Amino acid sequence: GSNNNNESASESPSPSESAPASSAAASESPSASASGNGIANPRVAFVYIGPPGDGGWTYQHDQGRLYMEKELGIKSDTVENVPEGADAERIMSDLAQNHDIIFATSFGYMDWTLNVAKKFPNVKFEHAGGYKTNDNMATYFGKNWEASYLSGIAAGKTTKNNTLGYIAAFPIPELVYNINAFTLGAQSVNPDIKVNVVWSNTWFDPTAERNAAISLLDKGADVLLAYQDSPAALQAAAEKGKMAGGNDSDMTRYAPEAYLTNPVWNWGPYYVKKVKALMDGTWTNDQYLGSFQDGMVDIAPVGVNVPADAKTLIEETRTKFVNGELNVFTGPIVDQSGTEKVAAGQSLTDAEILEMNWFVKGVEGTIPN
Amino acid sequence: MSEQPAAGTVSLDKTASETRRRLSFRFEIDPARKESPWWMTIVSIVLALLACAIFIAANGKNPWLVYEKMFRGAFMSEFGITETLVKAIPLLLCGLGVAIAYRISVWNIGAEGQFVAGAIGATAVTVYLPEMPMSLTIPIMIVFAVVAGGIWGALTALPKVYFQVNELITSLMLNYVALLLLDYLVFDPWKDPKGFNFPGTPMFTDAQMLPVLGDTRLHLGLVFALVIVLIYWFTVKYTRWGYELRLIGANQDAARNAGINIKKHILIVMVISGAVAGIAGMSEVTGVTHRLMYGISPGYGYTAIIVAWIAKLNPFGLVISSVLFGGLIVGGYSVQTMGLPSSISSMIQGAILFFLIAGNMISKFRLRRNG
Amino acid sequence: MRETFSLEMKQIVKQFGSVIANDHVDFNCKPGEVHALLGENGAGKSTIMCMLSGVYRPTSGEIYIHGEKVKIRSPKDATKLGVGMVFQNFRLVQTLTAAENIVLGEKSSFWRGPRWMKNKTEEIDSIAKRFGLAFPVDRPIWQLSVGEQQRVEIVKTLYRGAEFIILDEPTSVLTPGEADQLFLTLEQMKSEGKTVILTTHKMKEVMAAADRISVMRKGRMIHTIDKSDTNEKDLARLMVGSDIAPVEIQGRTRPRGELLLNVENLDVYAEHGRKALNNLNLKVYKGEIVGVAGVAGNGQSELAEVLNGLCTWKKGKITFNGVEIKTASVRGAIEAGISHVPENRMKSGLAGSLGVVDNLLFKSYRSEHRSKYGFLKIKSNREWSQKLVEQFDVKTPGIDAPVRQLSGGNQQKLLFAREIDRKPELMVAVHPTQGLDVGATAGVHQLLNGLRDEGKSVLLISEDLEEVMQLSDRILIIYNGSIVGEMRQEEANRERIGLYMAGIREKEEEAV
Amino acid sequence: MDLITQLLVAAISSGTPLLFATLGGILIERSGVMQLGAEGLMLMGAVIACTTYIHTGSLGWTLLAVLVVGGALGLLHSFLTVTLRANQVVSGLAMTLFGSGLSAYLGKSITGTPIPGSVPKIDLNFLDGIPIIGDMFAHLDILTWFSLILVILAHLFIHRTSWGLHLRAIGDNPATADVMGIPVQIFRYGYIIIGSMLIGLAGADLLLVYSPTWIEGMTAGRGWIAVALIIFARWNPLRALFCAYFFGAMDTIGFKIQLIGSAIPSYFLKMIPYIITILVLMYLGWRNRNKPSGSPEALGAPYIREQRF
Ligand SMILES: Nc1ncnc2c1ncn2[C@@H]1O[C@H](COP(=O)(O)OP(=O)(O)OP(=O)(O)O)[C@@H](O)[C@H]1O
Ligand SMILES: Nc1ncnc2c1ncn2[C@@H]1O[C@H](COP(=O)(O)OP(=O)(O)OP(=O)(O)O)[C@@H](O)[C@H]1O
Ligand SMILES: [Mg+2]
Ligand SMILES: [Mg+2]
Repeated sequence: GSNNNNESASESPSPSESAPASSAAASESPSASASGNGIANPRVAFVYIGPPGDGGWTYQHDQGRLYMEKELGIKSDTVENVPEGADAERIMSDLAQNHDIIFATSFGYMDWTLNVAKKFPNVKFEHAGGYKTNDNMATYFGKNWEASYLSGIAAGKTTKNNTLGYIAAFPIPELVYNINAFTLGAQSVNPDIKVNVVWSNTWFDPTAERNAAISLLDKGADVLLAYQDSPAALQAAAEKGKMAGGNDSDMTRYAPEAYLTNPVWNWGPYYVKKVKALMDGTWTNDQYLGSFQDGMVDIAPVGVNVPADAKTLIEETRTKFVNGELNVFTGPIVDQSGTEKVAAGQSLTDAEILEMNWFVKGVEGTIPN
Repeated sequence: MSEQPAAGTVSLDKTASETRRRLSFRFEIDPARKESPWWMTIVSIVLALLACAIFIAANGKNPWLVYEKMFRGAFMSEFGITETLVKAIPLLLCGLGVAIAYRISVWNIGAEGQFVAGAIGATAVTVYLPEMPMSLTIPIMIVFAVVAGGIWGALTALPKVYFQVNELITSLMLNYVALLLLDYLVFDPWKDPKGFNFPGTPMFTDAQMLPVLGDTRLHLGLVFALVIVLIYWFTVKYTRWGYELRLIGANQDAARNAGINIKKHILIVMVISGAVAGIAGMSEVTGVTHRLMYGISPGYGYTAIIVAWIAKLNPFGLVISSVLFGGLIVGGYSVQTMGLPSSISSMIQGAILFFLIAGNMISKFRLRRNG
Repeated sequence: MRETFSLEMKQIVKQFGSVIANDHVDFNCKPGEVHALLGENGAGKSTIMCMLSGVYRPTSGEIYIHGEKVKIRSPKDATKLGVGMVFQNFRLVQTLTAAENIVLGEKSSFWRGPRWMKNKTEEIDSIAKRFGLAFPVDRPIWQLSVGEQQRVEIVKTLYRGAEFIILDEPTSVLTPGEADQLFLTLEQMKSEGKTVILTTHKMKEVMAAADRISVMRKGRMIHTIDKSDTNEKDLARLMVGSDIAPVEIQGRTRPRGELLLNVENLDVYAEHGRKALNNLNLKVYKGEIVGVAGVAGNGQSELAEVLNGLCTWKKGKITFNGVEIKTASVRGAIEAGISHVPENRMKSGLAGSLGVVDNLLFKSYRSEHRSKYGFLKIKSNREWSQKLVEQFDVKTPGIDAPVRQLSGGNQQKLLFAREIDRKPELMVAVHPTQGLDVGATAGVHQLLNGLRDEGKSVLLISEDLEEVMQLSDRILIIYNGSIVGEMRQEEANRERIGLYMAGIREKEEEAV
Repeated sequence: MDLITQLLVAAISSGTPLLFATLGGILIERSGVMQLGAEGLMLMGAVIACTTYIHTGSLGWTLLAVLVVGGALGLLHSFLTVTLRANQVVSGLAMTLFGSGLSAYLGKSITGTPIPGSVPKIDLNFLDGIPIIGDMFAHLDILTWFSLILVILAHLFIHRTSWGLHLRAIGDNPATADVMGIPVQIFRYGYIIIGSMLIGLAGADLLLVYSPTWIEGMTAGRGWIAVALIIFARWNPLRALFCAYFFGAMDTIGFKIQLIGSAIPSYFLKMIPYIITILVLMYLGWRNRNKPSGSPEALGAPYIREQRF
């Protein structure tokens, strides 16, 4: 089912005011690459890491794509199950020969996309989640840590024993800042909260995810969040009468009673914007970072068994995010060892967040290396 | 004690068998025919494509157009051909690796792990000996890959030779061990410090990459593969050692009587088998991915078994079958833009295999009237 | 006329590919008789019996049992019709116990708890006792001796209530004494109304046990006759064909030379830890043929293997040509000049799928004539092969033809060509004439004799007592892994050898 | 629950799909035919279970459909390997390839759709108080109970019945079985089909009990593990139970150790079962060097009645 029911996203996304997440980025000049005249009927392609029916990451991208097709009245092509390896480079090269813009929807495509972009200067490339750009290659992502923070509030209000569990795919910054945001959110309503983290080292092995979930429940966690696409953790929690959230999309349908909430993506407006820009001849290679403000980042409907006061608190906090009044990583924040990482009154920049590699106090777990 | 049938019960439905007699036929293996004719392969492939056409048509697509697009995508442009060849290189190398083991009836299904081991070996050079010119780096990488792959092969052979452990299971288990070792390395010690924790080593430097042809991705690995094809062919045909392998493959007992140390040969062959698959891993990291990363092999080692079997272990046949499978993979992706799921490609591969197996065997049978 | 036959096979043809193994064979049995089917190796005896037991299907022909035409499509049909067969190479599941093997085909009683098994074991035991065939009922087959295995096979047919019991070459694994015991068992079977068919190529047995005799030659049925109407000589003529006179073997042309091979106190353990050779002593001098007689499974295979470096020994000393051999090495044996004609040529002597050239190269490919710097000398090897093929008169479609396509006799010739061309000091020949016709047998005998005349030595290991007695200068008898008797050709006779083979003589001598 | 109990519970739940597949594989390989296609068969079982359950809403029909499809694929494997005498390794690989492709194709429309119910549980409330037993057995689902019963049935079948004797004979020495009137080819067909049904059921169990949504490639290599377990368990159903549960427990032990805060990287923990398997087989090979190995002697060799041997 569609879960774009939180239609808070304004129809016309706000102009890109998010800070470019430039870090070690290859090209510094986000100059509007002058394609000059637009393309009336752009040929659009999407490269997916999984099948569109995965119910998570790729599903949300595909929803965005369909939204874009509907809005602009054009057709687009997809290639699914493209591994984040050399195959990606071939497939994008193949697509580049007869497409005008290619959306590469996984972080691991970064280097391959860059290679292909260099070979096909007339084709535009959009890479999700990365940090390398080129004249014809833009990146886009969203501040989903804000949604994680809200999920943390829900979890913090729901837990009965102050023990939360987090199933994380891989020890990459995306997971680290989301875990931290989730923890900070939970601690904001309940300072004693501990968050146990396990790494599943997989994006798509439901059995492993289930085992990870059960291990956390056995350890005593009563509310879980699984930053993975499959509903396995939610289903496991439901069986044990505990609560859980997932990632990427609304997972209510798998276990309505046990569902917490979780961050969701809403890519449609961005896709419309960029394809339209290509049609108008105004496409730029910026490093776009969406948020609650433009609706790219959102949170799924809060589950029925989450306390009512949590719902109102989440709604209030959400409004603060929409208005840009709140930064999740505002000091004082100390890491696991108690060292102060963010001084009181200070906030991390987006760039700093995007390469975070330490856990805040309250997280029980280690980041390998 | 005896449930012996009474004399009256002996007639086995006489009348029934009388009437059936005129109609009854049976299949028999024809001892004179040991190899299936070459055209059987083509017939089988065509039949497999026809069978898959049903699924494609069920998807609302014109199978003919799909196959045409597949073929075009894989073979009808410079890009397609070079990409097909890029895919064929690891398949061919791994296929050569397993073929040499199958020649002496050692069922090595561990090419996947040996491939990974080779890739790890080659990458170790970039980690521990980073600053060297290409003329040194590449040969050292080959040596490391050969050693790593060879060790993986030996780990399969040693339990077999000294403890009678079935090589199928050892090589399979070692695949998992190699993949986990790879995960450990790319997630932990060898991770690119600037890579945002992405599971992969840093990009190789230019000196650590294999040269490519023009602006395609076709790399020097092709030459490695073809050289090994020639060596393999020449060795089996013209050398004393090749003769020994032929003997072991044809009849182990007889080979033992001819003074050939079978255990030693199994060990050597498995080391070579692993080493060749290791070179495949090396050529993939240095020629294509240019870094060691999570999920480096999309199952080349397993597909290679099929490639080797289709080629009947013949080195030149292997060239053809690896290009065929490379084309199937490349073409399989290119038909996705017609709205077909990616699974079509592996279905077609599986179906081709089923039909090849059946065709290969059926042509050895002949119809006989029952006497 | 038909009514008097309980079993009739009419105009049976069986073709294997291009080989016609049975060519319009007629065969019949009377109720309650012991019927011997006599023929040389490869005459087609096993083939026709396999068609009776449903293992093969006839290409054409008809079978009648008790006057009714029957179709035997499978062993199951045969069992229903009361046909039971003891195969030349036993059909037993090694991992199951004797009792389990015997009840294997039984349909009754799905559940087989310990109680059921116990009842059956007792039943089997009583049958075995009744026919004088004792064996350990609840041990797995792989722990039984060959003789015991055969008893299991016979009890199996009896247990299954067979009316027609086929024994395919039953005596090749038995001592003369055990064979006599078997013939008593046959009498017992006969008295219980069973029909026994016995295939063999040994005249003596036929005369001892059979009531009627059928003779086959080269796939055809030559004659069926009552025992009382014939004698050994006639049978022999029928079996080999009257046109072929028995070959005369010339005696030695020069005296034997010095000691070539000396084996002292040798102990060898075979697979599963069985002691196969037990304190074995053996001497072979230059220029003599030494025959080793014995019942199969008494260590002959291991003896041949040890001498050819195929298996190691625990204890003892082997000296060859004055040099002590320290370790088992096939290559060492080859280089020292020991040739080997293994017992089963297609299993361990030749590689069926390879061509003639490759098969000829087996032992010499390492020599500098055949290869250099690790490369084969393809061209000169082919010329050499061509020469050998002509010299030994091997009939082959070409020197690249897979040797699988050669006839048995020509395969053996090829093997001899390979082994003799190396000018060996010692040839270890195991059953060298098995499966060969009279002409080919004579050829092999001549080759062996020729070797001796050149001053080389032959160790002839054979179960064919006639062959051993005919060819050998000296005969050794192997029993239970040791040489228990020795005699010169002149002093050899069947009865003495038989006693040694049964291990009886040894005890007698000890007692003296 | 202490750690050991937790592990035992996890062993049962993640070992059960492996157990089904291993039992199926044991039946097939005991009859002398190799089955390397378990991964494909499990995937097919899972996707058929999901589709049927979603479309019919009936667990009975679902299981029936899984058995039918598993059996049909078994029929294909037996036709190729028994009748056509094709190479069993290659036929198995083809099954894996085809099964994963076809399952992905069939599952496209239902990916991510939750199944409409769950497998009923048998609540043995009187066990609740008992420490370890209660945790392990008080609330198991019917498929898990079925797998446990199946272990016992398979064990008794193989070692205590006439058919089991036939099965052992077929796998060890088909020529002998044949002359004893056992229809070797028909039985091989039968066991391959039944075994494939069980492997299909393994996939269904994985989906219905363990991870109730279809996702492409959801077995993630468990079919291959089952192939290894057949040998690890040395073709014995009782040992299969322990081996499957051992692997099941190893599936979770990595997470447990992470949560204890151990420094051992989880990758090395995950290697343990594979390495132990090889070591155990080496030990057994050494211990049984003077005995028949226990593997079906005719494994991998097609049987042809009229062939000389
Ligand atoms: N299964 C088979 N396939 C092909 N050829 C066969 C087969 N069985 C027997 N033959 C051939 O049929 C002929 C007769 O063989 P058969 O085994 O019946 O001889 P035999 O009289 O029993 O000899 P022996 O005394 O050696 O047992 C031989 O030439 C043999 O090569
Ligand atoms: N497996 C086979 N494949 C092809 N041809 C065969 C095969 N076996 C036998 N032949 C052919 O059949 C012929 C007869 O073979 P067979 O072994 O029965 O000969 P034979 O009459 O017993 O001769 P010999 O007296 O030399 O043993 C051979 O010359 C050969 O050409
Ligand atoms: Mg015979
Ligand atoms: Mg012959």
